[in-house]
Amino acid sequence: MMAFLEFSNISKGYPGVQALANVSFTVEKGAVHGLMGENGAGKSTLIRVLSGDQAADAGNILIDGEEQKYGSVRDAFHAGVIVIHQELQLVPELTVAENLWLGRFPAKGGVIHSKTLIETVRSKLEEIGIDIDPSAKVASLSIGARQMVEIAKAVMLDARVIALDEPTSSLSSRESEILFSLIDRLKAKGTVILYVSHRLDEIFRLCDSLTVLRDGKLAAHHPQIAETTREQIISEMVGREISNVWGWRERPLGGIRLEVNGLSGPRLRHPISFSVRQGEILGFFGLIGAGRSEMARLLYGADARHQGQVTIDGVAVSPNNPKAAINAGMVLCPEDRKFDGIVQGRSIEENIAISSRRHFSPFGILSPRQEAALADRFIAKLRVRTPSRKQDIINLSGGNQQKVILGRWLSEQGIKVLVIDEPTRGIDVGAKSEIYEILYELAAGGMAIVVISSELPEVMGISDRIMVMCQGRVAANVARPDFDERSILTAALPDKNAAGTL
Amino acid sequence: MNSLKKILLGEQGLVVIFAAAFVIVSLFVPNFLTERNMLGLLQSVVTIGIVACTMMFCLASRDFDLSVGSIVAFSGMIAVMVSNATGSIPVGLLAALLCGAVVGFVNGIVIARFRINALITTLATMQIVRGLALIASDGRAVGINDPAFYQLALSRFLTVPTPIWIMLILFILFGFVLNRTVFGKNTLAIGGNPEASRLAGVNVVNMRVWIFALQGLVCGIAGILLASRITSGQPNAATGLELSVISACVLGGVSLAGGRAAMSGVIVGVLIMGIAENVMNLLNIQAFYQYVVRGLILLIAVLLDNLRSSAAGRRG
Amino acid sequence: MNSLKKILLGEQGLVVIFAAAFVIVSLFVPNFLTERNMLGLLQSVVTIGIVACTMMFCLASRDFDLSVGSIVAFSGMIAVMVSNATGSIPVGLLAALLCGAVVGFVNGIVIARFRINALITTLATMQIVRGLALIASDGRAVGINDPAFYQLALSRFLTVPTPIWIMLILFILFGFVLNRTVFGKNTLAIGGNPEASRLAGVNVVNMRVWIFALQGLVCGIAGILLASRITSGQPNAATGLELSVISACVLGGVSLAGGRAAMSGVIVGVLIMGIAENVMNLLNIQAFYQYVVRGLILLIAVLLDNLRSSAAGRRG
Amino acid sequence: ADVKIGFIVKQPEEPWFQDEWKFAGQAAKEKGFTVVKIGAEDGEKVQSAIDNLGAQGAQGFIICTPDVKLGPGIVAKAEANQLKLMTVDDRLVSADGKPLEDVPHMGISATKIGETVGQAIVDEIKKRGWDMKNVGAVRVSYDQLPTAVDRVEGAISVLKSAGFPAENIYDAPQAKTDTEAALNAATTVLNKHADVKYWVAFGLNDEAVLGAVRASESVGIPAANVIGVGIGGAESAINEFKKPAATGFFGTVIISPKRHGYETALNMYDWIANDKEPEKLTLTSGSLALRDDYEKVRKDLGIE
Ligand SMILES: Nc1ncnc2c1ncn2[C@@H]1O[C@H](COP(=O)(O)OP(=O)(O)OP(=O)(O)O)[C@@H](O)[C@H]1O
Ligand SMILES: Nc1ncnc2c1ncn2[C@@H]1O[C@H](COP(=O)(O)OP(=O)(O)OP(=O)(O)O)[C@@H](O)[C@H]1O
Ligand SMILES: O[C@@H]1[C@@H](O)[C@@H](O)CO[C@H]1O
Ligand SMILES: [Mg+2]
Ligand SMILES: [Mg+2]
Repeated sequence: MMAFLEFSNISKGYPGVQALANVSFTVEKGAVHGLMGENGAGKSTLIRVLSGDQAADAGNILIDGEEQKYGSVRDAFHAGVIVIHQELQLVPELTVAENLWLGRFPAKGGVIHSKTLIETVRSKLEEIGIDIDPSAKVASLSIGARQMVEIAKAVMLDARVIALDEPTSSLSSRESEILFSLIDRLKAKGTVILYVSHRLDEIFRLCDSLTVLRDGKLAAHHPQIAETTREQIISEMVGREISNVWGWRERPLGGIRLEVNGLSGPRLRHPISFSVRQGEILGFFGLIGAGRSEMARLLYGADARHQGQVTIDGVAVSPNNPKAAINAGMVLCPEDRKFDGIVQGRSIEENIAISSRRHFSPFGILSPRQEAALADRFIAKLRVRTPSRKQDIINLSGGNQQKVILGRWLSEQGIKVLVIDEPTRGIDVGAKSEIYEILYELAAGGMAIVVISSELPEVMGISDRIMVMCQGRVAANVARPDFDERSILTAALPDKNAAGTL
Repeated sequence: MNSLKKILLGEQGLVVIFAAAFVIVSLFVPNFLTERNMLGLLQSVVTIGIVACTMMFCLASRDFDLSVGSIVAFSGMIAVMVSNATGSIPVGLLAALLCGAVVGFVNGIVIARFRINALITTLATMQIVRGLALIASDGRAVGINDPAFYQLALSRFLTVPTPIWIMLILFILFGFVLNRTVFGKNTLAIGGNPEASRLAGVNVVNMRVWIFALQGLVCGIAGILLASRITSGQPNAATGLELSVISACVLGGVSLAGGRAAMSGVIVGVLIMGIAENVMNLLNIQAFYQYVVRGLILLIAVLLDNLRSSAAGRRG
Repeated sequence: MNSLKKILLGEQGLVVIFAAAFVIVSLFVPNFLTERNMLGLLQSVVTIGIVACTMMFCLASRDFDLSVGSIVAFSGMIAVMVSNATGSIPVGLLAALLCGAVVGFVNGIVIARFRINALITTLATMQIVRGLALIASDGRAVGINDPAFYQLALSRFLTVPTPIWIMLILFILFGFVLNRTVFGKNTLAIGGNPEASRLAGVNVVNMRVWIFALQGLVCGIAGILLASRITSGQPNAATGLELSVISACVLGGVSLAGGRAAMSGVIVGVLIMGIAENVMNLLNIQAFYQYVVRGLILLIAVLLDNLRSSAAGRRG
Repeated sequence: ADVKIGFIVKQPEEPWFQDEWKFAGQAAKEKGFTVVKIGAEDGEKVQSAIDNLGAQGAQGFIICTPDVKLGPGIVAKAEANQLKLMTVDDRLVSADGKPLEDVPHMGISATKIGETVGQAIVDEIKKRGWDMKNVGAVRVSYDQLPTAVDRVEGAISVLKSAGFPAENIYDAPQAKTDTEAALNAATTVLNKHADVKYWVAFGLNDEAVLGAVRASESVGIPAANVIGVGIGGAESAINEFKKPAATGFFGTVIISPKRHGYETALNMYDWIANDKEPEKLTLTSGSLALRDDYEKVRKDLGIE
């Protein structure tokens, strides 16, 4: 077979960072090619160069032997390249159908043919098995549903090359399966697929070949994925061996720390009750839209409660006030880091210190030295890849942003309850196990931890107990000894007989 | 009961609130609901209404235009001066439209291509264009030689004056453009998420330039009609227009954060501003109190709309 | 060579460009660099400079305040009227500051708690407060009974008039607050991402209310000094101040999208506006051309700054 | 039928127009008719104000127009609404700049007021025994307003013909018509000519001249070396005279809002009710008021 897509000596630098240095590799026609690497290794940058969004400082891209000289996204599209970016690129105010057609509306004399617009999308979504109303506004969809819309966009257009940057990071396993079957179909048509993911399972399930990036350089190229192993890839990525990713160990549990009684809210109609003990890690599992994130936001006071009581060590936490929750000793790492997590335009340092600085700012006057020290500590501890703590957080890679948000809360003092929604979304394998270690450490110190995750292996790997949610209700409560993939998944699936009550 | 609630809280809530207010005003303010007063009222909002059409696009794409008042004055002056100089009204009108479009185009180029903040750019062109208008006329109004020019504003069709017809046509036209054309959807997309639009292949720079040029052209139309109504080109005309137009749009639900706009809302916003003025004068409210009342009406209108939409449970 | 480039393109680039422009102007404009003219220039920017301090916070937190001009006029009136009525200047000053703060507080409550658009809200209070000032004084200037009131503006310390000192102190104070306090950092954070800030424990609603109240208070200071300078309370004072102040801030690099601000930039912005005016008068540029020149200076200043920062490779 | 007349003015916030309205109201009370007061800052507002008056059944109106060139439009609009029309303060002109003589007018020519100002300054210079060569003049200007140009040019023409050197007249353009803007503009002029000892100042109105006087104080020029003469004679000027020590604000040319407000309203009423057409042209004059005699001058003009 011949090389269909070729990267030749691609380099790209940002101030203080060489994101890509002389990267060259080839992908064959009809192949699914994996792209792996630590957070900040340069994967998204490579994809952005491919998409025509960013020009490389040096190097060429060849498709079907032809050198590509495109200078814009439009040119790349005409060359048959479609990219699904790591950060969702949808317009919330427009409908699903309009988003799918954006940039190439079906029109005659500038007037949109609205029937074509809706109908083509409807039939296409049906065909590929995505259950979303084409005339719904994207703003009304959950993140997972939005991710599916993005994916539908790539599939709808007949592209020669499709690049997917961590497409499954906010999908449930069921939706991931839909995606995988779509990829299989595209592959059969001869489309080249570049697939970025931190999930080794997926890489082995999907990919024919693989490239590993490290510090912007090509660390390894495997033309046949079958000829490598997980362990080899991990060590190529992080430069060391990681034997056991989860690393769970038995911990002594104390008395009840967090108690939740009859909690309900606008999108969580059925009251929820549970408690978490000192030192306990409680996992929440469920399918997309099961209501876990809403539960977490209600708990923390990010959204207004309808009813219910939340107490920490017997003291009630006042509703609808995140600040009060923090003061009471509870913090939340939100699932949507772009909208709820990072403070754009501000430095890493400020993003870390935003809450904890009150402990060392007498009369509201800052202590720049302590802030700097704090930032440096967590940049090192969480291995945030950045030239400086003064870097604007928006310039960090997705995974590194997530680490900074984590640093924000780890730097807080007197925290008794940590609620963490999708803790390792977009985080590389090496950092993942470090984050788990930190969670165990915090739990061992007596903290009650609530972990929400859509990755079943993760929930099973790190939780002491799992609550399964389904359509806004608690469907099961499983202790570690009884963990069983099958029964947990079954509990998470909506009951076919019961009406959708959410 | 429930269906009433639905109507009030629906998409068209502002329109409903407005209709209710209209009925109340009609009942309680003498001389309000007469044909004469209605036509007078509509004529009084012609400038704001026309300019609001394109300002809606500008705001919807997350831009901002403070130069509209100056462009209206300048193009009105040009219409009169060129008509006088050439002796041909059509040539004058063409020159005015061209002038407006050129200023708008320059705004667009500077803002979109050189990526200069829209507020500063249009604040600058607002002053430059006003200065040019003053220089061209030596600070004095320019009279119209050919009385036929007045006919633009005075002529009527089915008893309704031409300027009102033109405003209505533009309302329909731009309402259609916003909702039914690629141009309109791209405008909303740019405002909703410029980055996503760019990545989807929308030519954001060109779109923004076009929107500003269109805004300038439409200001040219408003300027011509104004000059005809006031039978002269006045370099000081339409000062402060920008704020009235922007408020009318925002009142009508156009989001300054971009991405949200509806022609029906803008029309209602324009009418609220016009009716407030009209009714205060009909009721003989003293000048100083008019300031206060005008401010309160603005506040109440957005407050009501806000109650409505937050009751409807939209996300902040 | 390289280090020159570094300085020009660095964070303080605007300051450097400004310094260069200042030197050029000093060399080529006669009478510019005299002590008298410098003091005159600084006095002419006192109102803008003082109000810009808090407007910077307002813009940095993604808000907007159009009511500043009215508050300045209103609190100046109050200072004079209450001083006259009670016979005590301190009581008058206190009343003025209180009034300013209360109006600002009301702005803040309506905007932050009732979640009404800041542009509309402050456009409304701008009119309401102006109306109140006109009503309170029946539209007339109010003279000051006690000549000691003039001393606020006329007194000097180390040959520099008091208002200039006050402005300098506020520059330093608010520069410190912005960069070195939790209040300042929270302001910037809210501007960067309000929702994320709220979830990170910043009390966004309270912060916004405080910023508006502070803005009102500072307008009160500006109003008092203005009344003292013009030796009367004038209900028509400071119209259009809002646009000048906002432009000075934006010129100085404050982002209207929030999250970016620096006191040094704002000071430079204020000075550019003042110097432009001053130099044009010194050079005897005709009134109408001044409009054009003022607009061009605005444009060139942001254009230069933009070239600089895009060369420095900041992200759009 | 009830008589209802409109009174439209160009700058409703200005004390002058407040007074005109007040006196028109007084006439209305005496004769039992209604005055509808509308502020209209530009041509467009004038148009809708006239429509509005027509809609509420007024029979005529008096207007001080924002611009005299609006003449033909105002006349046409008045006819369309069948309203009788009179002008006050500023006289309407046609497209070619000739006064519309058919429209009854009461006012004072801007140039004349300016000349009165100029004369007052010249007289006082002579009285103080200054040598005109050593005197600087601040022309506080707002050239985008035609009336303002006419006024200052009126003053300048008198100064020049009295031998005041033209090169000693310095322009201080106001960015807006308030005192602060005048103060800032004048300060620059005074500092630019720091060597000039004596100063005179004139401008559009009292506020403009006050700004120049404040500027002279802030740069330390003694009051005795300044002669500022304003126009208007409302509170801002009176406040100046009430100050315990004399300031550089030497005098103001008072024009009577009483005649302009009261008489025009009465004339219009007579025209409507008794079909008595007013004089085509009534010119009033301005009177100079000084620190010592301003109370008397005001009383003579019917204002207190
Ligand atoms: N606009 C920018 N300005 C400065 N630095 C940038 C910019 N964009 C990316 N970088 C830097 O370039 C490097 C590569 O980033 P990239 O987003 O390609 O990483 P990635 O491999 O996709 O990581 P992740 O797995 O976390 O998504 C990172 O160090 C990042 O901080
Ligand atoms: N902004 C929103 N507007 C309207 N409905 C929403 C919004 N966000 C979420 N929902 C809906 O609320 C329900 C609960 O969503 P939630 O995000 O809590 O689920 P989840 O279990 O965390 O799943 P995931 O985060 O994976 O989507 C879902 O039906 C979802 O579609
Ligand atoms: O605007 C002026 C006003 O200031 C007063 O002086 C009377 O005449 C008007 O034209
Ligand atoms: Mg990435
Ligand atoms: Mg979730």
